[in-house]
Amino acid sequence: MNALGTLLLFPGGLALLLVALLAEWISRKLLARLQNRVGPRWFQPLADTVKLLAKEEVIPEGVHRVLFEFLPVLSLAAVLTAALAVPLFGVVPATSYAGDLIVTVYLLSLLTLCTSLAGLITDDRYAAMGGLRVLSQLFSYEAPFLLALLGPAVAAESWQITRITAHAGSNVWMLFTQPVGFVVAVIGLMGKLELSPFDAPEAHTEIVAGSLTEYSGRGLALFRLSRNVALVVGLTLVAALYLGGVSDPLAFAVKTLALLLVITTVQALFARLRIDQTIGLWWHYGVLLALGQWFLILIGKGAA
Amino acid sequence: MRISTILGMALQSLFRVPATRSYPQERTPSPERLRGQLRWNPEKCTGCAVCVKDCPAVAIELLEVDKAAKRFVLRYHTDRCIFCSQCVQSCRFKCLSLSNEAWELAALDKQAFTVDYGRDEDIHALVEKPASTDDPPRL
Amino acid sequence: MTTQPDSAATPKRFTIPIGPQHPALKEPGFFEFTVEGETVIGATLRLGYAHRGIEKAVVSRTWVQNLYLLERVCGICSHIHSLAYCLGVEKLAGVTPPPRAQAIRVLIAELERMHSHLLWLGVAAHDAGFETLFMYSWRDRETILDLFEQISGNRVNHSINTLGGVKFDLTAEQIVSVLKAVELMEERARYYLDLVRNDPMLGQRIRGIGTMSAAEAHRMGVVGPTARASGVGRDLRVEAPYAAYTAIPVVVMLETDGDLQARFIVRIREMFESCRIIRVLLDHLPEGDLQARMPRRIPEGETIARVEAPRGELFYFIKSNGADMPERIKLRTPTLCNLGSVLALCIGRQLADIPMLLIGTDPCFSCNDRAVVIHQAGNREKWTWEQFRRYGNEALR
Amino acid sequence: MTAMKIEQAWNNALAGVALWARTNSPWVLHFNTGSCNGCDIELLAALTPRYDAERLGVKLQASPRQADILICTGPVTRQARDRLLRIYEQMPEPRFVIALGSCALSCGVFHDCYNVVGPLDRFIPVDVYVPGCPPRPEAIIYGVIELLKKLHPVDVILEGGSA
Repeated sequence: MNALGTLLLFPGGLALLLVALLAEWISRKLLARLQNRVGPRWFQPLADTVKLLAKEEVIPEGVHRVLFEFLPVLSLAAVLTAALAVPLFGVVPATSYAGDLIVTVYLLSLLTLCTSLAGLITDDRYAAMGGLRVLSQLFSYEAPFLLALLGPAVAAESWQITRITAHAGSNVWMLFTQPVGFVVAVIGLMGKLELSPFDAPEAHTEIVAGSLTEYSGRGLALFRLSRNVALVVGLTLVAALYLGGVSDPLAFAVKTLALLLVITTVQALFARLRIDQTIGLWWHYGVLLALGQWFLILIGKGAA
Repeated sequence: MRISTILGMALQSLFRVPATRSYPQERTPSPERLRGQLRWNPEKCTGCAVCVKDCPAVAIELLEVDKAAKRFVLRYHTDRCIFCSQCVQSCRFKCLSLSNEAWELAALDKQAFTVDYGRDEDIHALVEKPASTDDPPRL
Repeated sequence: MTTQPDSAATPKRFTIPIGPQHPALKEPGFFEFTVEGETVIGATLRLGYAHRGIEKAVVSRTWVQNLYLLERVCGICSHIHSLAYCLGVEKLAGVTPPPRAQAIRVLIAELERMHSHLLWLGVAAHDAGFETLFMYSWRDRETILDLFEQISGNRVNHSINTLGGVKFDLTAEQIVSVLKAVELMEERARYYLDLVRNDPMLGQRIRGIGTMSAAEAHRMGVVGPTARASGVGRDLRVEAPYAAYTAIPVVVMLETDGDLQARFIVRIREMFESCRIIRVLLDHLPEGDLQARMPRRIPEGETIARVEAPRGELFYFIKSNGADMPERIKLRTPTLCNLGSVLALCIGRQLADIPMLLIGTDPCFSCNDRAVVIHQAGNREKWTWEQFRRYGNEALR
Repeated sequence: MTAMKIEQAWNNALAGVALWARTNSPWVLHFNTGSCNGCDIELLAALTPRYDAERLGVKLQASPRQADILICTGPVTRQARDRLLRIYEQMPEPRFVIALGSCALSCGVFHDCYNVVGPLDRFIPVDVYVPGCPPRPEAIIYGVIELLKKLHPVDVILEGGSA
């Protein structure tokens, strides 16, 4: 019963979904305020989601029906599963096993793959173009993001999130010991979630709504939800690894929120990068920086 | 080189009151010259119909009740009107004006847009003539 | 996945339609770009979605009614269209509008230029995915729209022109608020100029993109700020001054880089010039009447009127046969001259650059969608660049 | 019997929630059927800081599939008609249409133009008409609120939105 509660209510399931919606609202509201306007009301993401759920789902012609309906569900399931191993709200995660860091990162990537596939299975050209862009972006940010998360893992000499956070909690914040890794991780997370300025895969002015162009109603709601959940999971992960562990839930919530605010502010400040510029940025700087950091940590380890 | 040139302005905005006017909770008074819905004063109208001739959108019809007594009804089609104020310019007797208050004109039904101006008894005399909802008459 | 019929040979080739309903275009144009991966290798344009048949309609409306019809050729440059028409008709009728009217016309034209450039800056930023800049420039644009609403009573289609003069006078209060707005605009323009020159991320999207040399600009016959960004100093306010411009010399803003960034800079620098013109105008605002008497029938004859719209040269040909309706009005709008350059420039560029290139010329489809016959026995006719250019040239002759 | 009652109550509650969500999240698709730009820029201006329609939940969508409200500007031209119908068909139910500006209402100044085939409501059902040439952004917001009132007559949720 207790396990079921953990999965369905807190910290997984319902609470996570609500916090995900809250995160979207905070992000949109802050963005609006940075743009000198009022912004949405607090229940806006909830209303959007419920409305989409209640809306007619159009299944376009020439699309694999089962896949079309299954992909959004799969992506939500993937990010919810990813949440299991992450110390959400500073609570001890539901599961913990050796190597769960890698599994979590790849479960988050499953969302991206589903998004891409969702674009590629439809007949729509914008969606196909969006799907291709999602894939190319996936290939570009995946490596540096993982490398950036591996920094703390190496420092803690473990692949298990709980162990790394424990290590992070008992040492100096890794934000200070591995600043490059932190920056790469934050930007990698933004790339992963296709947040501006890395939103070329869904650039409205070029390819309409990217790979989700053909989605209406339920499918769109689920994709949006899973992206919000992925945002919360990713923020939790980065905050836990880089901002000094999860010892105090309240302090941890504040740290996560601060990270969300930073990410949102970055979104407001830049023009969108072209897809080739995104990829160039990653492979030119992201990977090299992350690798350099990694070597430094190894050398530091060896010296100690 | 700066990373972002807009950062300062964005942070300033964050701590400033938003530029938003929260219509409909608060209504800012509309400017004096705002060109809203047309108003007609039947007292001075001579029925010269220059307004009808000059209207570029065929939004005005001048219906005769009794021509000799200079009794007219002005049928105004808000949905056709382009609020250009040419009729106001053309009217030599200053019978026409554009209200600066009536600009919230949205309606669920097009019927609401046909307005008859004039003395009540004149409008009653015209009741049997239904308002046309067709396209503007051909020129 | 839609590919071209011979997809076996070129499996990666797509055609990407942009328009007629597309977020990059607020108007229904229709472009078809053939892309290989992300690179554009071909482009076709189809106009006509907003074609309403205005040139045909003007001949069955009176001179007065046409004023409002032509004002609505384009909502963004509404004043300049009616100004060109008024100048032409007044020339035909041999009527000179009073000096105060001429000054007010120029004042509104310059305010409109600023509002148009700010609007364009916002739309360009929006297309570059720079929402914050879009929001700021549109917020600042409201200042000018407020002025329009105060002076004329409408934010977009001001209808301030009438045949023989202007309809609305400036009160002392309004002059003060115009001057205040001008001050604000100058400050904001300085900020935006710094921004488009120095913002690194925006720079990546606009620097060196869509470069057009002066020779190319000549060859393609581009006009307005697009030409001036390539170092071609075409500006009718200088070449053929009209209304109050005869008394106020205008400085042409020139940039030589010819890329998108230069087009940004030219437009923002023009805002300073507009501010200066407005100050000079208001310092020497003549007193007197607003309207000269106009006959209802315009004497027989034909004339041309050329004005500098925010987007470039706007051309009107007006022919009267002495009746109360024109016999023929032909208009050529700046967008038509500029659109051809987009099709030429986009070949070999990234798909992501296309909306930017397109917006770089400040296109306005409602202006130029008026000449193309589209449906011919079920076949869609598409114009090649050559045909397009020929059409533009024919209109000039 | 009670089971049926409970089911009915449940369904009513669900419908209520859906209605609440719908009135609070009007996503908008804009299509220009031949307008002069005036209404288009005013519609866009309604989303910018001065008017900020996002405080009512209005969001401009790019894909017809994701929109609830189709806002059309301009008289319907011959070429745009087919596109208009196609876009309307592409929108999922429930969908609503707002005709914006005098041209969309009655062709306005473009009546009798040979390439204009008629006002919007000749081709698709229109829920709200917003006259004006162009309507002010506030008048556009008023039109959207009229539509929301039609959907949810009791009280349209307009609290918040100021802070």
